[in-house]
Amino acid sequence: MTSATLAGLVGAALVGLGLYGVIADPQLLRKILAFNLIGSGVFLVFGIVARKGAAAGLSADPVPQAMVITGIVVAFAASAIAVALTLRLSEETGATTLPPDALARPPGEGADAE
Amino acid sequence: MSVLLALDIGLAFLVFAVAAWTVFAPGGFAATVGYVVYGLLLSLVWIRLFAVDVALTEAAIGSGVTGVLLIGAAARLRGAEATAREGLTGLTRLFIAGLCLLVAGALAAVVLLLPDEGPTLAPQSMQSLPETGLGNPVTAVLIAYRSFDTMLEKVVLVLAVVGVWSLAADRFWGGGPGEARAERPEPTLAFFAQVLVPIGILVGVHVFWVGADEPGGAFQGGAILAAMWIIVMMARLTEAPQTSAFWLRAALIAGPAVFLAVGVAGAAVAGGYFAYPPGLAKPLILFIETFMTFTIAVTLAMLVAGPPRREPRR
Amino acid sequence: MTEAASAIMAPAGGGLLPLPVLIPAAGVLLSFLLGGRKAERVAFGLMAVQLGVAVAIASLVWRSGEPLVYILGGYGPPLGIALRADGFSAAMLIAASLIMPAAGLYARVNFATPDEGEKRAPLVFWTLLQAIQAALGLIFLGGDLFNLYVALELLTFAAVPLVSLDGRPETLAAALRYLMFALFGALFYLLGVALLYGAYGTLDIVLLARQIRPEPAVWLAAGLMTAGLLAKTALFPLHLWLPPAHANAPAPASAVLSGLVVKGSFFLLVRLWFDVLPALPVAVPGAILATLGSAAILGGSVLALRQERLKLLIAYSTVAQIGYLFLMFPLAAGPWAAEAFSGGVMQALSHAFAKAAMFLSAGLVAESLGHDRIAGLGGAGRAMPVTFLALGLGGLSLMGLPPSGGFAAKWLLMKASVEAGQWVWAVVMLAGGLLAGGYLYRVLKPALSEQPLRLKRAPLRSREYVALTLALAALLLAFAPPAFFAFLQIGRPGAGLALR
Amino acid sequence: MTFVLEVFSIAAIGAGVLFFLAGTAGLLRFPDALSRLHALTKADNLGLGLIVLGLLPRAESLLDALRLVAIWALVQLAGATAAQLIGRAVRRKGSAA
Repeated sequence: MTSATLAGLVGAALVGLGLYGVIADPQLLRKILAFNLIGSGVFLVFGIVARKGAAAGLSADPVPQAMVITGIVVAFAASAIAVALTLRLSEETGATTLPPDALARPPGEGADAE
Repeated sequence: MSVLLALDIGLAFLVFAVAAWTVFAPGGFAATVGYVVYGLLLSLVWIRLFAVDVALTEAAIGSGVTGVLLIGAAARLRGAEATAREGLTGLTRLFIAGLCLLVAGALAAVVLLLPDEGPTLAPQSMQSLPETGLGNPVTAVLIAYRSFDTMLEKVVLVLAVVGVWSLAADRFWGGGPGEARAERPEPTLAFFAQVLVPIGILVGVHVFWVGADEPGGAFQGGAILAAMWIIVMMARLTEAPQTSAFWLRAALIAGPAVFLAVGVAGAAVAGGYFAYPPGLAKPLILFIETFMTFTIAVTLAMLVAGPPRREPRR
Repeated sequence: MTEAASAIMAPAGGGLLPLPVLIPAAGVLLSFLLGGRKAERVAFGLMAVQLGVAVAIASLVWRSGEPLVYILGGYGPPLGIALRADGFSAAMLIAASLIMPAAGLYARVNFATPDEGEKRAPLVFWTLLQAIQAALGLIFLGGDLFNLYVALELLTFAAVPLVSLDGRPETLAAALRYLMFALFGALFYLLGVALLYGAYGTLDIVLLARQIRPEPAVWLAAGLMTAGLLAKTALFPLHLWLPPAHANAPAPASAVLSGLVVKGSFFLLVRLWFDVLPALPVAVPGAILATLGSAAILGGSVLALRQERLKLLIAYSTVAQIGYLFLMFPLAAGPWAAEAFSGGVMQALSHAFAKAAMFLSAGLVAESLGHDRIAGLGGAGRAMPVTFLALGLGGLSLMGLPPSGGFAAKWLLMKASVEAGQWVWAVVMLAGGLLAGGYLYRVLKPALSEQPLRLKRAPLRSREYVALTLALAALLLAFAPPAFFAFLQIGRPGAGLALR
Repeated sequence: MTFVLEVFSIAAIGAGVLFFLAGTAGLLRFPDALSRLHALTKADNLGLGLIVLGLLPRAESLLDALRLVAIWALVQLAGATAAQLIGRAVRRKGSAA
């Protein structure tokens, strides 16, 4: 067992853990955290792939590394939007979870005149 | 080697334990703090994978800036959270857990099956490296070989800013996010900011500059610069700029705009979109990276600051 | 590089391929920078250019009879990124370039730019509309799986804020739910990408397709990516986010989201199974996808029948119509494969036009009546005949009645499934058509009644004609000549698709 | 590196690690926020200081050595600020839970 394989296994575990949090926890903030866990698990899988591609005097393949860097920045941007939506929803309704019935009589545009 | 392996195993367990804490901790705030710790531990894992560039990015953005964003949100949601804790039934939870175990197990099995000396683009990356004039192959992938990805990802950041701002109330549109500048800033934080920020700016610029040849680059340097601005705003020494300010908009698009312009110019002078003329590659790459660092710094700080919350001033 | 490069190297004319991404991307940046009044003008100016580029690309593909390729930055795959346009991409590109400006023209009233200063909703709308166009352009042309991941994220970041544009709590919840599904989808897709890179060291679609063998890593990657893309396409049972998001967004945004955005991830599913994984035996996964599709057709239609609001009904009909798209997968192997493929593509195209027309019409109904409750539609058809004509013609395509693009699509799919001996899909399609007839009847019957009705305000003629034009375009697809279907096959590996 | 320096280095790093252990034990075992803070800041100051001191002879260049010292100084600054802020928050809250 190399440290790279170990990291890959941690990545797999993180994906499972995060997935559980995303599905099972109703709190939006916790879902965002769990998404970040899945994300870092996915990045670790890229990490092990990079490490196993060590060649040409490099200790890791640079291409997956660059993809992870791109991915981390995108994940941050996604967290920022999710947080902004969550905070706004909580300001408007006081809720920190999604309403169970999403279709509870949403009016169309102009329909909320009454 | 065996000591290192023992350390690796310990680190792996620690990472997993803290990750489990962020999922199962009783309160949202505690979970969020756990997440920040988790991010820092994760950067250690990246160092152990010999991916120093990624480790820096993870520490600066994955843990640092994301941490500030999430802790701020957790603090604001703290009171409201207890309201709804509707539980799933035990059976549903068991089913979900089974599903997640299945995914994780399959993934783990495939990871174990990956060949020890896997396919790699490292030789090609090194072979083309001299054309770029760079010394850091990761930077070369980001700004030369796969520059199209990186440019578009900068556009994604602009969209994220538009998306976050779009959540402002109409009357605040054009105003500034966050809190106004304080007459008397918090003294401790203000002192901290005054001492740290000059050093931090130096470090940020340094990390960006060495990125051409050593670990570092626009993302990592930009994130450090963003952190400095966030600290100054948190100390309320200054306030976030008005979102209608032209200079702010220009700063937010400068990185992708310059990148795109150079890419299109490549079609005219270098024989293809996003190609660099031979010999000019390195100066052009540094030119692009300079703007990108600046834009990343401003973008990350504005994303943390959130949607406009103050009425615009003329 | 040599052997690989020769097959990838660009034939002439590929130089146009970056433009459908770069033009709207530049538009996003410009609109955001200039703000105020200029955002809208930038958007319209560039959408015209985009349409021209799309037509040029299509005609080049048509003339050369093979896919166009462009290599970015001079770094060929596997190290660099290639763009490719085949018949399918060119057709989708043109459809997107037509529907976008139509939605834009319609939206000029909703998101009129103020005479002075800048308002929130218009700036966000015009900026993000172009972002969707850039994302779709990249999805249709991307030749590299990670590059396509970036495209998926672009699409998410552009589409989600459009849903919550008016800031009501329901729309915030809908946008969040949409975001959650989209993030899940993107992460699972990305995980599959990591595994494929780990197994083969390249993400270029053509290079991958040559090397891929049925092995555990590939199966897992295929499963993860498919699951992720299904979540973004809203195929049953991952459809829960779609109805609230599409029904609550402003009408022009709904038109784009329902007509085009879900087709983006569908397009990637087709790329994945037909172009990346042709080496995998397709029978079992194809049957699974088609079963889910059938469930979507029946379930979505039944739910549409039970809705009380017009926009929700149309949104649920999207859930159902997405189901049809997946009937092409189990029919991908065999002499009927070309027919099935054409049918699937036809369904994607005709639904894009028809659904855009219907959402725009529904938007007009909601604005003119002040509500969109189906029970309160009595007499609306007489008060605004053009709107309901557009709605009805769009519905014709959903039902699959001739003459309409929907008819052509369903006919081709049905023919292929009968030839393949897979009767069950044909039965599902017939049932789906009947159900669609049912829910349209529910809308049109009260609307065409003689009841007197006073409109709060009459709809603008020009906006009605935008919707009608889109509906007519869906109709016109029925008359596509055989050459069009030959065009769609450009870039397919042989007309019969060498699949087992 | 001479033998003396080697011994010094190991001893200093070892002592630093001990301080971190003690600080962590304090963080986990002490009853209230202020005393936990006390334990933690001591560990930060002394533990990290000793480790940096022990690493100095191993630095490959003057620049590396300066970087090490700079890291220590920055952690000092951050730790002190954070401790101040937490202390104030605890006092404002009134309870030391």
